[in-house]
This record gives sequence, C-alpha cells and structure tokens, in this order.
Amino acid sequence: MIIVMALASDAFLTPENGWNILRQISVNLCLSIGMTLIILSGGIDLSGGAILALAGAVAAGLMKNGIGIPAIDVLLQFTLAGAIVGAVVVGMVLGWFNGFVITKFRIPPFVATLGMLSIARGLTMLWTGGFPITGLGEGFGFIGTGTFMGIPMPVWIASLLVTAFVVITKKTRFGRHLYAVGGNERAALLTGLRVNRVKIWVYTLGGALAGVAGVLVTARLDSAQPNAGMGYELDAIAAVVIGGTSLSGGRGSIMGTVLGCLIIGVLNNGLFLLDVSPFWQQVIKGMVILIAVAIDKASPRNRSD
Amino acid sequence: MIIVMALASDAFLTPENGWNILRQISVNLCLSIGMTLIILSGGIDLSGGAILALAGAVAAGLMKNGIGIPAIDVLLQFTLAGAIVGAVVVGMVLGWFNGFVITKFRIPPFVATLGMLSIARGLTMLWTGGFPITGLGEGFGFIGTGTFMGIPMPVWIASLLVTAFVVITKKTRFGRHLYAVGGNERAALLTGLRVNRVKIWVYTLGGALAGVAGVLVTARLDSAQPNAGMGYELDAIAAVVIGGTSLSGGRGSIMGTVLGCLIIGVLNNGLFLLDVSPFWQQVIKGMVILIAVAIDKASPRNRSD
Amino acid sequence: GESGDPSTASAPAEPTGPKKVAVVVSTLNNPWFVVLAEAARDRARELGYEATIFDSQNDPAKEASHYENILASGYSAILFNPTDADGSVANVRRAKAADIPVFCIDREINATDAAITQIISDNYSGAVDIGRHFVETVGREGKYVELLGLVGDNNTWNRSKGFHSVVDRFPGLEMVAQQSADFDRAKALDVMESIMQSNPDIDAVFAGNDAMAMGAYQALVAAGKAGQVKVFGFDGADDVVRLIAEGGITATGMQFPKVMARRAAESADEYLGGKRDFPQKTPVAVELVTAENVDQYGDFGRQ
Amino acid sequence: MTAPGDIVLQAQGISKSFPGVKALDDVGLTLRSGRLTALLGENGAGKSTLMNIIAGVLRRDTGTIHLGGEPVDFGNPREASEAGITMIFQELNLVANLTIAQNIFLGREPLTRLGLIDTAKMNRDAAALLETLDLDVPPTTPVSQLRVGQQQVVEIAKALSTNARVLIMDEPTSAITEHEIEVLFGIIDRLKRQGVAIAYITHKLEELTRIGDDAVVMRDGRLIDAAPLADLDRDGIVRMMVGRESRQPDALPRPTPGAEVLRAENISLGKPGDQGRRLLDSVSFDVREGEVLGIFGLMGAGRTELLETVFGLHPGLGDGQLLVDGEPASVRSPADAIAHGLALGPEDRKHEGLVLGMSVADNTSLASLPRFTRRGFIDRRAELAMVDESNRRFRVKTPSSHEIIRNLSGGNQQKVILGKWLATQPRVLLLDEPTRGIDINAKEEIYALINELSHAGLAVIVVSSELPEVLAIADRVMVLCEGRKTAEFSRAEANEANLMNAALPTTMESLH
Ligand SMILES: Nc1ncnc2c1ncn2[C@@H]1O[C@H](COP(=O)(O)OP(=O)(O)OP(=O)(O)O)[C@@H](O)[C@H]1O
Ligand SMILES: Nc1ncnc2c1ncn2[C@@H]1O[C@H](COP(=O)(O)OP(=O)(O)OP(=O)(O)O)[C@@H](O)[C@H]1O
Ligand SMILES: O[C@@H]1[C@H](O)[C@H](O)CO[C@H]1O
Ligand SMILES: [Mg+2]
Ligand SMILES: [Mg+2]
Repeated sequence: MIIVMALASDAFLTPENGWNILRQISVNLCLSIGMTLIILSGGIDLSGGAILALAGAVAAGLMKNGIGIPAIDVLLQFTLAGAIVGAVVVGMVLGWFNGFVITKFRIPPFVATLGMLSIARGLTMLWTGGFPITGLGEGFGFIGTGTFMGIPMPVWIASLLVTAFVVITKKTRFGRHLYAVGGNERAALLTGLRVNRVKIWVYTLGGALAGVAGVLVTARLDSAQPNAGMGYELDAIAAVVIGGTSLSGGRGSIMGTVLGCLIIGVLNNGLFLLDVSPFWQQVIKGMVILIAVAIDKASPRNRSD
Repeated sequence: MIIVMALASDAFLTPENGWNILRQISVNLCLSIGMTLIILSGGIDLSGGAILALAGAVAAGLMKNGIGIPAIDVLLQFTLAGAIVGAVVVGMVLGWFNGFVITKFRIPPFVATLGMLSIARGLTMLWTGGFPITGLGEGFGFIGTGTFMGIPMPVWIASLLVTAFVVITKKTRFGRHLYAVGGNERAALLTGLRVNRVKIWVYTLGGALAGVAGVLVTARLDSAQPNAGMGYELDAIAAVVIGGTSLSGGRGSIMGTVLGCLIIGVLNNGLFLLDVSPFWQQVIKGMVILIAVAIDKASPRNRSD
Repeated sequence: GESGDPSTASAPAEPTGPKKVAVVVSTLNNPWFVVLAEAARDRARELGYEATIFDSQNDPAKEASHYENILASGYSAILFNPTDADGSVANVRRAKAADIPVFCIDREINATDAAITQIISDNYSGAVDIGRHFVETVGREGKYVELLGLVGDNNTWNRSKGFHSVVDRFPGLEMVAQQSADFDRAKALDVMESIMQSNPDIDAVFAGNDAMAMGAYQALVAAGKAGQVKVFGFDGADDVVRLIAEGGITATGMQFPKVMARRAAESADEYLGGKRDFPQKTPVAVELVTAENVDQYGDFGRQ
Repeated sequence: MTAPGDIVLQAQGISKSFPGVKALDDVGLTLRSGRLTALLGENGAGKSTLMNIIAGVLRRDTGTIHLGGEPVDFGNPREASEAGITMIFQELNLVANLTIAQNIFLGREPLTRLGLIDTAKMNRDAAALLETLDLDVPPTTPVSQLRVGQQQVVEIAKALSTNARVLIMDEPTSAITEHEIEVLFGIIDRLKRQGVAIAYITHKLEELTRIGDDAVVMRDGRLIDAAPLADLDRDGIVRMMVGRESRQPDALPRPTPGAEVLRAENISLGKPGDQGRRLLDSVSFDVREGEVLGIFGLMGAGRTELLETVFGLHPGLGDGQLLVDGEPASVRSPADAIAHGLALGPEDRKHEGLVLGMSVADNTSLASLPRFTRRGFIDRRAELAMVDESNRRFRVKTPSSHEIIRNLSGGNQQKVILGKWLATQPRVLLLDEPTRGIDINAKEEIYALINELSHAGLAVIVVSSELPEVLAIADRVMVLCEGRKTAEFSRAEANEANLMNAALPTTMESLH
C-alpha cells in the first residue's frame, strides 16, 4: 500500500509527511493502546472517544477557569501540569467505573461502555454548556503543536506510551496476568489471579490513556470541543484488530496495534494526498480494513481454530 | 419506570402517546429484529444504520428517477412496490456480503461489519451525491405516515415482522439452528448443521430488515437523507441486550428485544415530556441502560456463570 | 403571507398555566446551535411561555419523533431549526395539519407553504461577499483549498456555490484540493495537515464554517505558515473574530443566530396574539467581517 | 442388509500431519457389520484423529476410505452422517441452552405439514429414546441443567437416533456412572445384533472383555497390530501400546502421616437461585501431612463442588469453616486459598486448568509468578529455569517450553498443571479426577508422582470415580452421596463393595 501511494504522489515519501502521519496518528495511538489492553483482557470499550472529550474539556476548563467550590467560597486555580493531571484523573475515574460495573454487576463490556459513552457525552455537555473552551495559552498549545529535538510533542508522548506499554505487557506480572485473563478467564481465576482486579486496572488504564488523548486533541486544536472524539472508539478498535489482536482476547500485542494505527494513518493521509473524493474515501477505507484483516487471518500463524 | 413517568407527566398515558411511542420505535424495531438474529447466531452488526441509509436512498432514487443503463440506452422506471423491493434487495445484498466475508475469510463480525459501515456510507454518498432525495409521492408517504384500521402503518409493518420472526425463531428449523450455532458453533458443525449457510442467511436477513427500516425512515420523512440512521446500530444493540439477549450468542428472544425497544422508546419519550435538559438526558439514558442490564443480570434465571 | 388560518388560532383551550413553546434544534453538538437554541428558549421565556429544547442530533428521523411528541402534548408553537431542507418538510406539514405554527430558524426547508415564516441567513449571498473579498485580498492568481462542511447539508453547498460563483470567474485562482471536514475543527486540522503535504505552496483556504477555519488555522500555525496563508471562514465565532482583529484570519461571514432565534420567538408570540401576515422568508443578511470592521462585532453578533 | 462380519468400512494408507506433528502415518482400519472394533493406544497415539477423518471432521492428507465398497471422501460431518456414519466425540458437543430433545434432533427436526417444527412428536420420540437409555429426565430439560454424565447419555441418545450403520464412540464412558455404562453396553449389544459396525475408543481395557470383538492398537500415529480380541491378552496390548513392558504399580511404601494440615468443618453449599436445595450438606473432613485422602462418589455426588468450595470459588453461597494448621482460615477466593497453601487441579483441564493459547512455560509459572517478580517485572531467566526444572521433574513431553500448550497431549497437559501447582510450594494439593481421559502409562506416572509428593510431606486430596484408582492410591477414603458424607474408610477397611454401597443413594429420587 505504501508503495502504491509513494508512486501515486510525490509528497507521500517526504520526511515531513512522515512526521505528519506520526503526529496525526498519535491521538488514535493513545486510545488504541488502551483499547489493546482492554481487548487483550477479553473486553471492549466504546466509551474511549467520549472520555477523551470529557477529559479534554476538563483540562481546558481547569486551565482556563479553575474550579469553584461554592460552599466554602473557594476558587481553585490550576497550573498546566495540574490541569493535565486533572484530565487524566477524570479519564481514570470513568475508566475505573467501567471496570467496576463490568466486574461487580457482570454487565457485558459492550453494554457497560455503551452506557458510559452516553454518560460521558452528557457530562461533557454539562461541563462545557455545549461551547468549546478556547484560548488555553502557549504552554498548553506546545503539547499539541510544539517540537522537542525536532520531533513533534504528540509523537514524543505517543512513543513514550508505546514503549511503556510494550514493557508492561511483555515484561511485567500485570501484563502476563492480562493475557491469562483474556486467554481463559476461568483458568486464570482458578490459578489464583485476581481477575476482577486485573480487569478494573485495564479499564482504568484505558480511561487514563483516553484522558491523555483528550489532552493531546485539545492542545492540538488549542480548544476543547464538546463533540471531540466522536467515533474515535471505532477507529481505535479497527487499529487494534488490523494490528492482529484477537477480539476474543488473550492474543495480540501493542506493536501490532502501532502497525494498525500506521496503516490507517497512511491510508487516510494518502487518500487526501491523492485528493480522492470524500465519498470514495469511505468505500476504499472500508475495503482496506476488510482486506487487511483477511490477509492477517490467512497468514499461517493465525490459522489456529 | 413507566409508572414514574405516568405520575410525572399527564401526557404520558394518553392513547395518542401510546401510538406515538410505537410508531417511533418501529424503525429501531426492524433493525433490532435483524440484530437479534445476528447476535443470537453469535455475531454482531455495526453496519445496520449505514445499510438503512443506502436502502432508503435506493428506494427513493428508484421511485423518483428510475435507473438508467447507458450501454443499451434504457431507463428503467420503478413502481412503488418495485422501489421497495429494490431497497430490500440492496439491503440483502450488503447483508449477504457481510455474511460472506465473515464465513469465507473468517473476519470477525465486528470488523467485517465495521468495514461495511464505511463502504455503505460511501456508496450512499455516491448514489445521492450527498443530497437528499425528496418528493416521493403520496403512496410512499402513506407507508410512513398513513394509518390502516386506525393503526399507523409503521406499527403494522413492525408488528408483522415481529410476528414473522417470533415464528421463525421459535418454530422453524432455521430458527433452531440459529440458536444452536450461536450457543455452540463447534457442536453445531459436528452435528452436521450448515453453520456457514445459517450465518450467511442471518446477515442477509439482517440486511433485508435494515432495508425495510430504510424504507420506513424515508417514507416517514418523505425524503431519503444521505446521513440517515447514523448510530442506529448502537441503539439496536442496546435494545437487544436490554431485552435479555446474550452478546455471546445462543440465548435470547425476539420478544425480549421488543421489550428492549419499548423501554428505550418510553425512556426517550418520557424524558422529553418531563422536560429533562438534553444534556442530562444523555447521562440518564446511559445510567438506565446500565441499571436495566444489571437488574437483568441479577435476576435468578440469568445467574448461570 | 397566505399562511395561517385565523379560524383555528384559538384551537386547544389551555385553561391553566402558561402556553408551551418547543424549540427543536438540529443538533447541540456545535456551539452555533447551542447559542441559537438557548437564545430562542430564553426569548420565549421572557415573553411568558414555557419553553423546552429538543435536540434532533442531526437526524431527521429523531426530529420526526420530536414532532410527534410535541403534537401529542399540547404545545402552542414550534421554533424550528431543521436538520435538513428536504427531510424536515414532512414534519412541518404534519404540524401545520395539527394547527401548530412552525417558525424556521437559520436553515430553510424546501417548501413555502408549510412554515409560518422562515428566518434564515442568506448563505449564498454571504458566500458571494466572501468570494469577492477573497479575490480582492488573494488576487487573481493563486492556489487555494476549500474545506466543505457536512456533505449532506444544504448550507454547505449554498456557501460553496456562492463562493465559486465569484471565484470561478478567475481562471488564475486554482483550487488544488476540495475536501470535507464535516464542520469539525479536529477533522479540519487533520485534513489541512495532509493537504499541505502535497500542496505546500497554497495562498488561501476557504472554510465552510468557522470551526473548520480554526482547524485550518491551527494547522498553519503548526507549519509556521500562519499569516502567510489567508484563511476565510463563515459564522462569526468569537475566536475567529478575535483572530481577524489580530490578523491571523482574513475574513468571515457573520451570521446572527441570536437575532434570528429571538425574532422567531417574537414572531410566534405575535402569531399566537392573532397576527397573520408574515412574509414566508425573512432573510437575515450575512455580514462580511474583515480587519477593517471587526471592532463592531463580537461572538455571533454585533458588539 | 449386510451379513454379520461383512466389511462395512475400510480405510487404507491414511496419513495426517498437523504443523509439527505427524498424527497418522499410513494407518488402516476395517470395521465389520455387527462387530465392535476397539481402538487402543496412549494419549496422542492418533485414535481421535483417525476417527475424525472417517467422520468428516478432518481431511486426510493421503489414503482411501471405502464405505460399503464405494470410495468416499467427506468434506464435513454432515456428508459423513448422510452416508450413515455417526460419531460421539471425545469432548461433549451439546448446545447448552437447548433442551435434551432439541439437541437429540438437531438438524433432523421432525416437521409438521406447515413446515414448522413438530415439537410434540420430537419430545415424544426423545422421551422414548431416553427411556431405552434409562435416563429419567424430561426431554424438555435444558442440557445446561444436566450433569456431565447425563449429558454424555444425551450424546449417546443423539447418536442412536440417527440409525447409523457405522457408529464411532470416542471414550463414551469416561464420564458416566457404572449403571449408565451397563445400560450403554446393553444397547451396544443390541446395535451389534442389528448389524451396526462400531468403532470404540477407550482407555479402560477391562471394558473390552464385555463388548469388544476386534482390537486395533496404535502408537505414535502408526498401526501396531489389528486382530480379534480373543487373540490378544491384556499385558500384550499394554506392551504394544507403550512399546515396552508395563510397569506394575508396585505397592510403594506409604509414609506415616504427620500433623493435620487442613480441616474442613460443616461445609455446606446452597444451589444458586434455589434457597431450598443444598449441593453440599455439612461435610467435614481433615487431611494430614504426607497423607492421600481419596474422595469417592458417583457423578453428581458433589465432589467437585466440595473442592471448589474449599478452594474459595463459591464465597457467597457456601458456609462452614476451614482450619489450616489448626488456625481458622478465611478463604473467599482462589487467591486466598493459594495464600493458605492450597492448590487445585480442576476436573476440566482444558477449560479450567490451562490457558490453552499460552506457552507451556507461561502456564507453568502462572501461579508462582510472585516468586519471579521484582517490582512488578518478571525475571524471565529465573522463571524459565524453574519451568525447565519442573518439566524435567514431571517428565513433560514437549518440543520446548515455548510450545503452545494446546498442542500437548492430555497427559502432558495434566503434568504441566501439577508442575504449576508444585511451583507454589503448596501444603495441600486438591486433584479432581486427575487421570480422566489419560492413558495407562501416563496414569501410572501420575500415581507415582502423587506418591512421591506425599513422601515429601504434601497432603493430597484426590477425587475419583474409579474404584480401583481410589483403592490404589488413597490412605483414607471418604464417600459422598447427594452432597452428604456417608462414610469414611481407612485403607485397610476400604473395598469395592463397601465404597459402592456408601456411594449409592438410599432414596432413588432423581436429582433435578
Ligand atoms: N488440531 C490439531 N493441531 C495440532 N496437533 C494436533 C491437533 N489434533 C491432534 N493433534 C496432535 O495429533 C496427535 C494425535 O492426537 P489424537 O487426538 O488423535 O490422539 P488420541 O489417540 O485420540 O489421544 P487421547 O487418548 O489423548 O484422546 C497428538 O500429538 C496431538 O497433539
Ligand atoms: N452450576 C450448577 N448449577 C446447578 N446445579 C449444579 C451446578 N453444578 C453442579 N450442579 C449439581 O450439583 C450436584 C453436584 O455436582 P458435582 O459436579 O459436584 O458432582 P461430582 O461428584 O463432582 O460429579 P462429576 O464427576 O460429574 O463432577 C449435581 O446434582 C449437579 O447437577
Ligand atoms: O449555519 C450553521 C453554521 O455554519 C454551523 O457551523 C454549521 O451548520 C450551519 O447550518
Ligand atoms: Mg482422543
Ligand atoms: Mg466432579
């Protein structure tokens, strides 16, 4: 695919375009890392995009207006770092709630996170009143648009997260437990793993990563949009699955997901560069998803049952 | 819930409002019946809303403009019935394609239908050029807004479909095989059921029902909207799951789904009548989904693992 | 002004409490419409009505459900921002058949005998003005990008056509890309970044609304090209107005959502008070906002 | 109709490879009308693979199959069953949410004239079939409510209802009661009289004298011998199966039990969703260091539930008290149980004991990861060293410790489970049917391991449905019947008669 695009458009293979693609996928990458963990554990998350929007709005709101506690007549002001931490914490709390509902009331993840999607969207509207929060200042904007050692900040952040989570999934006990829970939940339970605790952590991390994604989106736009991240969850799932992670859990990897994000990013970018009509873009994107997964399924390593 | 709403708003318990709710859920009901079949068989469908849009546009386009075959310089004109059949056939073909891809290339249903979502949306745009197709005539409008023996047409159509599919799922071999495939695919295969054929049929029927839903939406609005049905698939899944059908397949019923659609319909209707702010509505709706499913899970008949 | 039938005006006798007015809005997922809906609701309340906002979430079918609910529960009038010029017609007709007056705001419906009046931005003319200003400031030669709104939306195409009706007369102005960013700031940013890869040497961007203009501007900032590339928007959102004053954005078409929404509420009040002769269309001019006159404008309106 | 003894099915030169394994190498098989051919061989010998090829589940790589003289080549199980070949699979293949009748007639539902399913007829026919099999359960019962053994009987009913001319049974008796086995054998006699050709896989050689006619012995995917059973003796068969003299389970000296490790008092368990019924009713027992406690009972006696409850799997439903080393222990989850030195090898290896998609190494270390974890990070080298040591100690046959465990034979999987638990250095090892479906050789290895472990001071509790097994390995046997403890015998007192007597319900009221 990359070859086809390179031939069709000169602009495609420039280093600048390379950074461009990486910057563009960085948001989806944050969400997709969380989604990979969740899918590896045997779950699914539809609320990532909505949590992203709420977290972004919270970051922007804290930055800009602080938070008032009327009862004791206090207005808390937040620094840049404070606002970011606030956003990530909000993501974690909602993610934790997903995990709590899924493990405690045994609601299927699909439904639990569908409910959260609606709740988080509503909360975002309530927090913002439906208006974007704009004008967040240089420092915040730097996270989205600045560069450090020539590399765009979002790419730094996404790369750090990728590295961290490759290590977490491959080298830590938590990572091993994640695969075991997703591979055979009953066996994991009988082997003494705290299955529910693993799951709650997974969703909490997923929420935190959606929070980071929310900060990135907001910083890139210098504005928290109430309807940010609409439909991003499906992009993230597509990236994870194209990257070879099994939707039934227990099989897959973060690096696969990085590849999946890249494929989607290259595709989006290339279709624009080729100035393909937006109508055809949708058709082609759908086809590519099917073909990518079909090829992956047909490869020998995945022929098992 | 119904009681709470009835107490809170006089308008809620009027017979007129009753027909209202039924008419409003009829589209979701068509999609949800198809979704029930698909979920019972152990699959999922994200493309229902997109197929709905394409089918509606096809019905409207055939009605209004016919279809030209430039090679032989022929313009085919369609009657009302012809246009409707055309729409349902388009739905069937796309549904069949879903089933084909899922069974033949063993692409997970989630991904296959996610691809189809994109493809069908793109095709709708290509077919309509992005513009609504309007002015479809009395006959067509009657399907959406007319009444027969005092009962709104969409309610008739939805009721007929419900009846038909209750019989199909409960009384026919196909229905039985559907449950078997969803309940234990390997056992079904080893017992000699044509598992792939059952699945392809399920998706084809799902597509056909999305086609019917597309005709209903278009007829109600007297206009085919290119972006019709956006997100309806999630509503349908919610209705199916609230109705007690298990997302892992093999367990559930059409009547449960009818109940699920009713709960969602009553909720939507009631929240408006109660003058709940649109932002809070989303929060409340998410909560109700969680609570409904949690209660269902806690009931003894579902305590099995 | 043939709409409305005096004999039905006093129809449902509501003995107690204030009359109810419904505000049906295409979506609340865009601040433009939040402003619009809240202005209509607040004005109706000022005029002594109970007023409720119904969010159609950009879906004519949801809108149809709202209409059914509204017709079934004793509302006196509907202040209406349609989801779609064609898709919403049937709904308005249904209200008319039930003797509930409908007042359209911001977006038209393609029927002149259904609503009492339609108070709408003149999108086409506004875009023509932008096109003229575009030619004046960019010149008769240059490369530009057009960002379209939702491709299923009438305003998208009215604005695009108005713009092209001027700009296309100058063959030296070359449109190097025309892509949709769905009226969305984040999508516009991504699209613009990608387009700039194959077209690093553009001179201008025309965006179908201000959210997209802001997204494009953000991409230009990141590429170090803000100020070099001229950006044109449509709406009059406050950050765009601010940037016009600062010189980052060249111009936008100011719409007056609050004005339109208030006027709709007032028209409904007059109608319920017995007035019948309304013009079918009340166009509200779109005003060109540039660096010269920007001090007269604020967020979605005049200072 | 074929005459008795005529060849019904003949397979020749069948080979089949899986990635990395040659499962069958030029194997032949002849099935004759009215005769039962027993397939014998160690775990992984290729018995199921051969049967699966004949029944159309797997495609052969080479070879020919003739059915009634005609060459056949089945692409799927349906084609085979249409040609008159029916198979009862080694693993249960029922749809849990359908009823017994719906399962029996799945794919062959009787229809009314309207084309709808004739439920009344289906239930009638199913009831008649169940009657011949002596299963006293209404045909409208969902299969999910049946015990494993009852489900196995339904599988048999389903196979019988097809009126096949070739019937393949892959370990049909591995999970059913003595009584049910008797009924099955009666039916096998009847089918033989009707001219059905039967292929029968079993690890229980004593069954052969009762029903067998011919025998086929396989080893490592190859055919070792095929002969009428009359020409073979037990020792000869075992020698052919394992390729050497079978080691007699020499009565190894038993250690003297030490101090009490685990004591369970008044363990009770309610039935989920049913307040009245109890799956366990005040069961008490204890076990000492170096002691093997056997738990015997019929299917459904509640033995699995007892182990599960002790292991913390039913925290909300169970009550009673546990004492470890005399101290009260609160066990509300398997993690708690493990922390108190307990370990459980579950009955259903594949679904409860292993993460089939993970490697041998990852499965082996899964319960003892804390030992190899520093600040959350796994010390992979130390982990693999432990795994290799464990594989050596338990003689696990695997190409490498990175092999996916799904590809190992059942006996080797069971050994990995033992290795996994021993790595946690437990005090009490609970084993539920540890030798079910395991070949004679591997069984003896596991007996030897249990003995060895108890010498090292471990307390072991073994649940078994096989009398000879319990008698061979237990120092003390406790018997359960319908959730109650009915007897306890020392090794000296226990014999087949008194164990069976205690296990049989006194009221014949059925269990559903
Ligand atoms: N689907 C498969 N993929 C890879 N290897 C397989 C597969 N099925 C079986 N094998 C391997 O083929 C060999 C033969 O297995 P088979 O199941 O036929 O043995 P069996 O004689 O039935 O053993 P058991 O007595 O344990 O049931 C074994 O080495 C097994 O691991
Ligand atoms: N999840 C469950 N729900 C309802 N009843 C159950 C459940 N699990 C087991 N039972 C019933 O509890 C009783 C005890 O079953 P249990 O599995 O403990 O017996 P067992 O002696 O271990 O026999 P087996 O060897 O078949 O496992 C049986 O009547 C069984 O049908
Ligand atoms: O006029 C409005 C605004 O431009 C909005 O930004 C998009 O939708 C249009 O209808
Ligand atoms: Mg076998
Ligand atoms: Mg048991």
